Amino acid sequence: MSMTGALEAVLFAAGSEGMTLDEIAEVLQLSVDETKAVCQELQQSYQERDSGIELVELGGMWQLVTKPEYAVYLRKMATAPISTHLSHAALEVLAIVAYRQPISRIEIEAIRGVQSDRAIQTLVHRQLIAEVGRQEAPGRPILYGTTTTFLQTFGLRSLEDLPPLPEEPEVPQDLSLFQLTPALPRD
Amino acid sequence: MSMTGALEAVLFAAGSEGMTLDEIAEVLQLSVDETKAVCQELQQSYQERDSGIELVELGGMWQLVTKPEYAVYLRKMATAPISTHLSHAALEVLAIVAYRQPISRIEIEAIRGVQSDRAIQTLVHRQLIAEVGRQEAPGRPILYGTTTTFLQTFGLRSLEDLPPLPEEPEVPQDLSLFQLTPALPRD
Amino acid sequence: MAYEIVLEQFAGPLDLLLHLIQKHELDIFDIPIATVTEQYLAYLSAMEELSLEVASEFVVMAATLLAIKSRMLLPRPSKEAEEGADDTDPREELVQQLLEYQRCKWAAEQLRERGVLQSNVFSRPPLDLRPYAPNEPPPVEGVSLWDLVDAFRKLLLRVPTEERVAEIQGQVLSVDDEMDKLLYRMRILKKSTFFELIQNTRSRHALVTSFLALLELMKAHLVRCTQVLAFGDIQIVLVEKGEEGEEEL
Repeated sequence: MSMTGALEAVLFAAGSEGMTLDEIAEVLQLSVDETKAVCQELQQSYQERDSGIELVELGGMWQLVTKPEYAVYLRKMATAPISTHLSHAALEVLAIVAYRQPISRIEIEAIRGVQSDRAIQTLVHRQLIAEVGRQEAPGRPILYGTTTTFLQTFGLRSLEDLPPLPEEPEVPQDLSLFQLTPALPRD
Repeated sequence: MSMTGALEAVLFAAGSEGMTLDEIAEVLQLSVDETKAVCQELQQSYQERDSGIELVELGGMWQLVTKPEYAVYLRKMATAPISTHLSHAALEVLAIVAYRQPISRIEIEAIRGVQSDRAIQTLVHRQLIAEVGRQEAPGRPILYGTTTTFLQTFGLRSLEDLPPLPEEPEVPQDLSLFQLTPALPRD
Repeated sequence: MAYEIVLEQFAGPLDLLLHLIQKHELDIFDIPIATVTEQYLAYLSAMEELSLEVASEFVVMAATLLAIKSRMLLPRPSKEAEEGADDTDPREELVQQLLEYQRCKWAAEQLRERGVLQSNVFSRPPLDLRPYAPNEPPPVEGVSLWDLVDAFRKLLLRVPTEERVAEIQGQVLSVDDEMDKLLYRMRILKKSTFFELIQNTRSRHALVTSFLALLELMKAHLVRCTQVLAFGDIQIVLVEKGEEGEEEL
């Protein structure tokens, strides 16, 4: 364990938003001055070795980004043949956003039961959903909603044209638990 | 510029769901074998220095993650990973599916001695298990198997990484139960 | 005491049995069935006293244990007398089940530990690669509005029922009440078959409660059960205790 290691882990997990020195200091339990020194140390170490990422300060936010010289590979990733259809996961997320917007990533994941950041990223990339605001909650999570492209893709004049959802699947009221599940194979 | 640097940049951009060797090879324009060698080189370099991140292979996907020893700092941030907490019952069902797949609900219940439909439903929702087929039996019962999400959630490269079960017939008569089952949380 | 919490931890009857076997350091391959049955029944009644719901599986296991116990009491046919006769240990099947369940518990614990380790590992959301894409992505094709609705409908099916909103009508059946009812009927009938006694029972939950109540009555020596034929109907006889029974009639 080292402080630069801790800083790297923290900034890595923080994602594209970056963190202020104050926030980092809080997490690492260091003074702001000490934090700044650790940041510079990490910056230095990225420069010295063949890393693909580096630490930059942009508008007061410290964040990890890929080094510019590797942009060629990211371009390759971005232009990797995009299929014209959507994955099952993406379709599911899109359905949730369409019917439950505005909605945050956490809420989407709670409904689906699984991590959904990749599917969300795909949909943002395909311009079917977009950030429509921020939730008043810790970390101010992004709220997603559908876009005009979404309406066009599905031939809708407005969101009101979305077909009404079937009611929650009916649970037969008077069915006892034992009738629902057949007896266990026992002697 | 170096291939490990390029790999680091690419995997950094891919984030939480990682990439298959084939996908990486495509982006880096290398053969799969060369790609694998670069992956191992990067893994090595993370081990040798005080980095906060490392490269792991989970369920066939290569991805960058933070090193476990820094979890203490990351817990203070809002971006906690999706909770893996599962009930006793769900863990038992998951263990049975993992080791005995493909398996039907009835067979799971025969091993556990209790109804397990709720636990199965939870696991299906969390996409830790999924329908993998139907049994050729009356009612064509659903057969369950584990998913890639299962491997990723439990840090496994493949099902072969599962610890081998203690064998059954060779259990020596005088082996006490306590040797067979390590530290159960019981009085 | 931590009694309650411990009771609630049992994932099922096999779990409870394993616990008893471990607690008393018994040999799983040579289970003293009478002792274990007694302890098992004691746990069930403790659960009842604490008003914990006893799942039907626990009761089924109680019956299985009692059946094994009675088979153990039968004289074993001598080996010369009946060749190839069924002289397997009546406990064999249960032992196999316990061993398999024990492996299941071991595996579940392995998974739990791995899950804990893995929860110490964090990732990051994928980078927004739009700035690197020179052109607009091609429009999405091949998905209709119905695919979208269908995706949502299937999703709802996958969400566990307890997370959906549904009204469940509860009916609390207490073993104590059921004991009173059975005793009342027995005082009228004096003698009954199990089937007769419980004929008004409509659900399995109620059936289980009746059965538990009957066991309790037997334990309290208020009724006596006899079975004339193997697999025949069980005769239940009220144990007369002076006049109190008569007075209430």
